[in-house]
Amino acid sequence: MSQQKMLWPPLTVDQCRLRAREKIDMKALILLKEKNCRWVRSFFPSRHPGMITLCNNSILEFMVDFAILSGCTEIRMVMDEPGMDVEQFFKSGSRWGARISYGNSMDGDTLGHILEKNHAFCKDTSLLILDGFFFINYDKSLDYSQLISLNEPGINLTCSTGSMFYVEDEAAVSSFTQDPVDCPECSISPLATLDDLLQISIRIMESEQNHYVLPGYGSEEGMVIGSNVEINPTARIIKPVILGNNVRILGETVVGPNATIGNNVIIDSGSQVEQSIIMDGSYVGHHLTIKQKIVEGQRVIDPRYQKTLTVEDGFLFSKMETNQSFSIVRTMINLLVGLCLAGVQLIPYILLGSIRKIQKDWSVKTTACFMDSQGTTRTFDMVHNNLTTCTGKIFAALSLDKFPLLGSVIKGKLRIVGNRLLEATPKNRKQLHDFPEYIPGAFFYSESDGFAPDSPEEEISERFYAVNRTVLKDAIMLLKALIARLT
Amino acid sequence: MKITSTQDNGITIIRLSGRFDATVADQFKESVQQLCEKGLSNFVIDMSDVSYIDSSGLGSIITFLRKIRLAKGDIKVASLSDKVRSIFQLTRFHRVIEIFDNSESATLSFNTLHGKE
Amino acid sequence: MVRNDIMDKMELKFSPTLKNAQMGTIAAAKIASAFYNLIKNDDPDQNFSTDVELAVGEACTNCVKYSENLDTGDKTVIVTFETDDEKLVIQVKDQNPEFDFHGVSVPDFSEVPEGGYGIFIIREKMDLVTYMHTNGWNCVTMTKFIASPII
Amino acid sequence: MTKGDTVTVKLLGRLDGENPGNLRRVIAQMLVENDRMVVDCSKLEYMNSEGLGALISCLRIAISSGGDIRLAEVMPSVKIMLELTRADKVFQIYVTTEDAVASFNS
Repeated sequence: MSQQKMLWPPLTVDQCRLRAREKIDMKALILLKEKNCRWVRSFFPSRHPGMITLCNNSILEFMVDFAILSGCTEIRMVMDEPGMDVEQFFKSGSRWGARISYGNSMDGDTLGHILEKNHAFCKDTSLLILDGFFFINYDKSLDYSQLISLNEPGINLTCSTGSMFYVEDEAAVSSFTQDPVDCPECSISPLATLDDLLQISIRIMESEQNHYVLPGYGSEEGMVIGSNVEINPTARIIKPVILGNNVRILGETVVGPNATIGNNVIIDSGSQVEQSIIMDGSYVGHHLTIKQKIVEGQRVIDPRYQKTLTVEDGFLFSKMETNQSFSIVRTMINLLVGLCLAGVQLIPYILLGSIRKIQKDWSVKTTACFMDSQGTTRTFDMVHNNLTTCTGKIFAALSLDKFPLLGSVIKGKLRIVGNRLLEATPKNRKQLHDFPEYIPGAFFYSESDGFAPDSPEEEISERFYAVNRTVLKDAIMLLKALIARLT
Repeated sequence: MKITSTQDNGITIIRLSGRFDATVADQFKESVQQLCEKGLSNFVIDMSDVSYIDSSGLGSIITFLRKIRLAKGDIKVASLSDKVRSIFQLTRFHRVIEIFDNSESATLSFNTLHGKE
Repeated sequence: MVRNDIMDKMELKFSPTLKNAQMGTIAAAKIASAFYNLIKNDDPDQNFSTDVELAVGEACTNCVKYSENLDTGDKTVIVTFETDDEKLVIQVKDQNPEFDFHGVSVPDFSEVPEGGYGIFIIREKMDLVTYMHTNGWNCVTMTKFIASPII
Repeated sequence: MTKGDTVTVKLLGRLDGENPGNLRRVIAQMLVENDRMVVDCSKLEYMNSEGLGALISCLRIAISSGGDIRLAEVMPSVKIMLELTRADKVFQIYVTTEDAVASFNS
């Protein structure tokens, strides 16, 4: 991209100061015309094209970042199709340190028309106009405020899906000449096909990760990781990869090279993801190979065929509703409560346990249980307690039968409070099929209410608390459970 | 709701203020009816002081628009608050009525003729 | 069945006139923002109260509109607010004849209809909307979550 | 219809939870007569994991009796499915039914 020569003469310090004073402020006008990005909707109907992510950063966010980098203090996004999700995401722009406002234009409005409609915003200021659906190649380490405001006559980049240019004031637009004025520091690439998306994201991962503001920690070269990411030790991560928040990568998986994993994603055991984008909230099932694909929920898109496959059985893919189940607060609380309980129970458990071993009226059996409605399983030590003997009763009253489970709670493998652990049987699998909120816990909701297992009341309370679970509620449920057992 | 109208070389600017809901929809219909009877056809509705609009309000604007379009005239709306604009967007009104930052530019736009792409 | 005794409840009763509907709507907006500020006193989110105001506004206006057609005795509209630490549940009840709420579809925008946006707006602005007709009462229940809905 | 000693099966519509059972039965039946089979997928719009499972179990039968099942004219949507589940490594896939049939005779 950068073989052009410098297009403006180097200025003296005084000139720079002068210019800097002249330029009071610059605003950015982002025009999202449906005709430029309609093609995206056929693949991602659920959101505005501008919200499609590259390396877990929405395309619009890249534009906003660049505008701010170029010294824009105010940004207006003008859309000719409703963009509620866009406004929901960017709100007033406080998160980006710029004032972001919105406008609506009509399909087929000319630039002149749009400027007129947004007159109050555009008048007496210089404008950076981003008109179209494209990706801006830039490098955050460069100073674009200087570049754009000092470069005569600004910049004017054009590609097949739009153009980005700078005007001294809105009047200049009418007399604006379309001859391109490139600059070595930035260029724009068209976004006309899914392949463009995939190729750009791969390019960023391979060589330009530190050119952009990507969400997550760039702990090491070629690797960006979000918060609360759980990677099974047997999983292989091949750089470069980008992992979002709340990502769980299970055993024997291979992730990368050039894989972008969005937020709230589970890659299930034995699967392989390379040269692909897994969009937010997707579940990738067992033993799948995802190569040069884009996955969103249950939709698998192959850029080569420009074809979407909607996978209808949840075993392979499924859309996950993002709930707070992954929050760090929760994990911390789980850990602490788990440790406390374990500490309290340790001695009685050993004492009583040894007595009862002699009596042979209890057993610890490792059982596979479902971890979520998708049918992911994990094995736990379940105590089969004989409640008829008095030691058995004491055992239950002190909730010692939960002790073996606390291990996995402390490891963060299991919640302290959740739904009743369902043993991995086909019958239970069916039951979970319409129960997406199911998250099991050592103590479970229905027992805090003292409902009998498999009673209709139990199911109601299980489902009710699953839907309305909050950290606070769970704490209350835990207490209720402990007390219920004591009495 | 208060409804005031001013003339600006052939373009009528209707200023609304307050809540534009079912309680005032009829009032609005009447007052614009009077304006129509005067043979006026180009309108700018300035909503800078409209704090709230509901479907009845929107409905009465559409009725108004229908009438005006028949008379080869046009209506443009100006200075919507975020609240109001989001409803316009939700009900896809921005596809049928042109939305402007302020009534000045809306008024001007009647004179300047921009070609469509 | 579902135990929601944890929820706080308040009620608003009025006769079906447009003026009352308007005041009820304004009250709803005020209650919504008050509730929002109680739960998360950090960021004052305008949208929450705005959305509630719109939804309740549409619901109440509907009650009044339909009661206008038939004036059989004095009717009342009841708006109930229930809250817990994460959601606001609003119930709008009237004594008009049952109507096919679920049959109401998204308006055909290309036609630019003059009405029929009401229920569409309610569905758009709230997270959960249900309709029931039980012993003479039309009952529209609208739920809005403080955070994004878990369901 | 049989071509030489290779049978060609044409699958129409969707191969999912509804019908893998009888697919298994039918194909198994055919495999008794001759164990070389070409599955013409030109009209197969969708296939889910169960359907694929059925097809693979058929392949097992065929291979066990020294034959093979080869796919032809696979639509993209089905191709994607095969790639995802690594079935493209198990089945030999040909562009046209003729090629597939020929591949048996050569």
